[in-house]
Amino acid sequence: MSDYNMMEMMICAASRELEDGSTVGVGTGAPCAAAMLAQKLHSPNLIIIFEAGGASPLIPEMPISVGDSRTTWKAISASGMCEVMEMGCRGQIDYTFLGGAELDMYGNLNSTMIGTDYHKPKVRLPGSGGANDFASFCWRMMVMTPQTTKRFVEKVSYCTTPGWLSGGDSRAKTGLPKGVGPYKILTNMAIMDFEPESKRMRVIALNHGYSFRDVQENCGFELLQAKKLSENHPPTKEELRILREEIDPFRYVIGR
Amino acid sequence: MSDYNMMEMMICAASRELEDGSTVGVGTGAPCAAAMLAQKLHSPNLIIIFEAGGASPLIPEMPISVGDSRTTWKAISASGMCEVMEMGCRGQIDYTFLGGAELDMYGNLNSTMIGTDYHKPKVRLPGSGGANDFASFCWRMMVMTPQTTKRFVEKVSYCTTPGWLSGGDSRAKTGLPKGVGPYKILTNMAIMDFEPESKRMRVIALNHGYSFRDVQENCGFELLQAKKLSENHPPTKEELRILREEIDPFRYVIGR
Amino acid sequence: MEVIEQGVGELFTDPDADNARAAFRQKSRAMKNKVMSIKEAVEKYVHDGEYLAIGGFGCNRIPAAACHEIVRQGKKNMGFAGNTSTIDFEILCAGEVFDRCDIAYVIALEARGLSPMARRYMESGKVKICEWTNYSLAVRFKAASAGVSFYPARDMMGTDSFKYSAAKMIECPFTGTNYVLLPALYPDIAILHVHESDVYGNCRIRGITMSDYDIARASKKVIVTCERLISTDEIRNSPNETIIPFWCVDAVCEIPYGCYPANMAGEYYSDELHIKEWLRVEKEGGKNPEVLKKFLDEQIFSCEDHFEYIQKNGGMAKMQALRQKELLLNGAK
Amino acid sequence: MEVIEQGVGELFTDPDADNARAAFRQKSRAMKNKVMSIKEAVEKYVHDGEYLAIGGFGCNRIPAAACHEIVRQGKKNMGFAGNTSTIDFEILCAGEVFDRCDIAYVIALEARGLSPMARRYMESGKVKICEWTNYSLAVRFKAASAGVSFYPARDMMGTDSFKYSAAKMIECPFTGTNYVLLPALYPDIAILHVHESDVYGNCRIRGITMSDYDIARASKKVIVTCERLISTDEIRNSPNETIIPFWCVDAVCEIPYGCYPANMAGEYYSDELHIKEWLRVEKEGGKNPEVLKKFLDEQIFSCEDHFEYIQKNGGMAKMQALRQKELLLNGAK
Repeated sequence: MSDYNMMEMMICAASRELEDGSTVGVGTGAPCAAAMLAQKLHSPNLIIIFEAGGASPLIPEMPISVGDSRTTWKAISASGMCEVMEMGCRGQIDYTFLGGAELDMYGNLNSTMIGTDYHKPKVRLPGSGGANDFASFCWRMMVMTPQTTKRFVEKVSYCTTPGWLSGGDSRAKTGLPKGVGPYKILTNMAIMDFEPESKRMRVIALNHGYSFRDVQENCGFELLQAKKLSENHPPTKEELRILREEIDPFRYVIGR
Repeated sequence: MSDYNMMEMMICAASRELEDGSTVGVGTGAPCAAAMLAQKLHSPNLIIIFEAGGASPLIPEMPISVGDSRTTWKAISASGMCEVMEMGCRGQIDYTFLGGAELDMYGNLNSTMIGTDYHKPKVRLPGSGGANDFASFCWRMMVMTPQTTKRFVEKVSYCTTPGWLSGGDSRAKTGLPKGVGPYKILTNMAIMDFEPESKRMRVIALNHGYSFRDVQENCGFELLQAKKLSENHPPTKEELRILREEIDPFRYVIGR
Repeated sequence: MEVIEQGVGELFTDPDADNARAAFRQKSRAMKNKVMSIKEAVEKYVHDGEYLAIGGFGCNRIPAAACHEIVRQGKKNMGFAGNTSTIDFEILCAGEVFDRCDIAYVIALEARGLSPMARRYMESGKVKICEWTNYSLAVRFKAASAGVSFYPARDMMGTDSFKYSAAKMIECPFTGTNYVLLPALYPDIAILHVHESDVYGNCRIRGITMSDYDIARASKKVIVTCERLISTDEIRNSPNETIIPFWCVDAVCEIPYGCYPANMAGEYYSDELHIKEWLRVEKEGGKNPEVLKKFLDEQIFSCEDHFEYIQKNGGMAKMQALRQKELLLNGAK
Repeated sequence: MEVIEQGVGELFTDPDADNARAAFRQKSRAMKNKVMSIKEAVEKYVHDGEYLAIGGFGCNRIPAAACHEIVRQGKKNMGFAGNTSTIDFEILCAGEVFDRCDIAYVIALEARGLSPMARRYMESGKVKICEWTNYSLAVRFKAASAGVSFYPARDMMGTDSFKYSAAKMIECPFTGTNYVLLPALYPDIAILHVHESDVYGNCRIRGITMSDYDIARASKKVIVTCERLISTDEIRNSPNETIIPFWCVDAVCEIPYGCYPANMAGEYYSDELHIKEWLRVEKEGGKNPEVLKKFLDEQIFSCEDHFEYIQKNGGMAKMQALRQKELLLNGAK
């Protein structure tokens, strides 16, 4: 029995990916918490970017909206959608965290609709928002999501946001910015990257207490496995203290 | 012998074209003086726009440069080249005044080079600046220029700025915004417009003391003549007083 | 110009720049007092069937009071730009104001979850839709603001977001790279909420500007609602701060707290409890429509104006608390 | 993509967005102190053969001190963007710094007349040229700032300005209207003069912004010279005023009066007598090169820095007078 929950594990794992002096485009919730944690721990000069216009704020508390005034609090710049996305399109945003109702083995994301007929959706979802844009522009796209067969599916109902599309060089052929694509998938059970040739999802590290089999059983498609699986260490005392006391004292995110 | 000079005549004639509540894109010198005169006389709400970013300033004295701080003095907005030109491209600038070393019977202007070989110019001139842009975007383009055969030529050495191009519907065919083109040419001797079908320059009014023949003798191409030529009245006492005392006391422009 | 691939989505507005120019040529540039009530402004400038754009970012700096008034006046069959439209979208869905929608992000209230009412309306089959993304929809306004019929971008390619859009893919003649061309979006009417405006419509905004700069220029008619009117002297003393000049604006309405219950940067934070209450009632409304109807009658239809709406939800004391929360004052939580 | 017509002009820079992205990916985003002398900045970031862009508008808010330093260090064979380049152009011509030039407006000093020195250089055959217009060159920066390889526009068509440019004409696939496509311009190095910057390069500008917003984002390296350094607290207290964020900037040089003899909005007016003297000597230099050489030695080459240049032309008393003139104080003329 562990003294941290799945959300805390994912946030801590995500924060470790963000090196100092890099730029990250985030939304609200877990991605923002991960970026704030990185700033307080090892990347004081991490530049946090919000698509509605907030750039490099001194976030006083967790914003609820991507356009929240917390995203421009003592910010370096307050502007708009085009300025932020074009910073990304120029190649100046290194990372982004995205999510979705479904993702497939190539990291394609669906946040538009569930069902077999686009015109008669079983469930209509919000749509792309800035997800398609960030995934197209930011060098390394990451996803934080619970490991379930409902989310990790053979085929997404709708490809809202580009992963490696149909794998191989299919993305490179489209005209999307070169050298950009899904980088890592962080779940409660494991960390996955994408095999360089096929661009298929590959487990590279297991979270404490989980086996490759656990991950595969909670995934709707066949996962690749790195030659050597490392263990992704649990949240440290320091990570948990900062996360619980300074970043999310009301457990808006880690309480989910 | 008259108590006003040619520049004063042109400026006064130009100012009479600018009705209240309209927008005009101007450069420095005579056009700016004409717009300022219109504001002080009959068009208090004339909106004066400068391409470098000054929009609707309360001009305290004649600016020397189109980017001069006088163009943003107590202005409604201070911005940049794209914002101003795009206001024009959207169709929100009614008038502009342009000039050039040469113009032809269709109102095409040359401010780039004099000579027969572009690569070996007899004289290299500044180039378009914003002239080509304003002439493409602003609904009614006007020119203030001395009436000489050196300026009014059969063929311009280089077409920097579009008039009616080769006349007729040649301009409409290019893709330039529809319904835009040269409106009036104001000289020391006459006022000319363009005959609707052929788009050729046509004398419609004569300044005091000049005949159609005077104008034709000082023009390098054959001019058309309106059925009825009106007389363009001389500067009024009030026009001259404001121009000399309030707008250009140091005779920067009217002294030329 | 050879189109390599194009979306199957329907284009709800005319991207032709010359047609837009003809409309802008008629738009008055006169510097006249444009102050009126939002009731008057909506009656005068918002018409059934027209295409509507809203400023801000859904939960931030939205013209909430104007959205309520549009619903009260029963405007119908409008087109709508869903460029991250959340609380504003929820309100407009309460009135079933639009029947066609360009979607970038709708239905959900971000971290707060989905609006059951908005979702039911979007799943009802009453609304024709076309898919975009936050940036591509922003670029469509940017192209219109520049007075052209399209702008190129590098997103959407390879996805269903492109397939169900009205975008076209071409090859750049300079580099041979594929680009998406996005059709300019010239709304018939836009409503923006800003911090400050003078009586002529010269506006200032603090915090995120989102796409308001472009929407104000792209739209044939523009209604501005502002937290407070300021003098034109103030505008002229700092012309670099003018994000919208008066010649883009048709009506100016002073509506303090006009963005409530959403968040207005530097002024007041969002009323999360009230927003949660809406979502709760909407959910219940799924089984029991009467409950929702009664709630909307109380919150929107029966209100004379935005002050009455605010009065019903805590009045000045609530506004004071939200201001303290926004500015992190007095240990506000 | 079918090109209907294209200019014969040479493209001096690579419009490819992916190549630009590769350079921007390497550009440091670290928030570090970038303050150095202009001498150091030019040595470090301005290299022979590269393509240079300058901010401001020729006679207004130009980095004059930086232009002098470039000439002093004898930089050569550069490409240059002549987007209304006047006094800055005149200075660079004194050093024959560039051998290729994109022209929108050069040689003349607007109402002040032509620069004989600049004209002689442009007529010498030493400079390859390509024609543009003020807006189309601004759009080329805007396209690069947006991270794409082209933007469409509605100017230039039907003229020699198009014929001698490197633009291409295509048909809009949405409307069938002809448009000019302008290739993105990504300079290797840009130098901008601003009112205020912090030590990291967060900048503020007052008065005309011209194309500085786009040039700062489009350029692979950026040197900022500022009238005065301000604290980062000041920047963070008013983030809407930040026109250039630090991640676009490589070097920050505090140079009071760094725009002299040109006009700095709200700070000091242009020194018209000094500007006229330059033009007079340049004219005389046509017959008598020694006179011009001696003048340039005194005004540029022999100066240790911008303060010495100012000292030679009236020093602090002159700056005081120009400030009074700029602000229309004390009956200044």
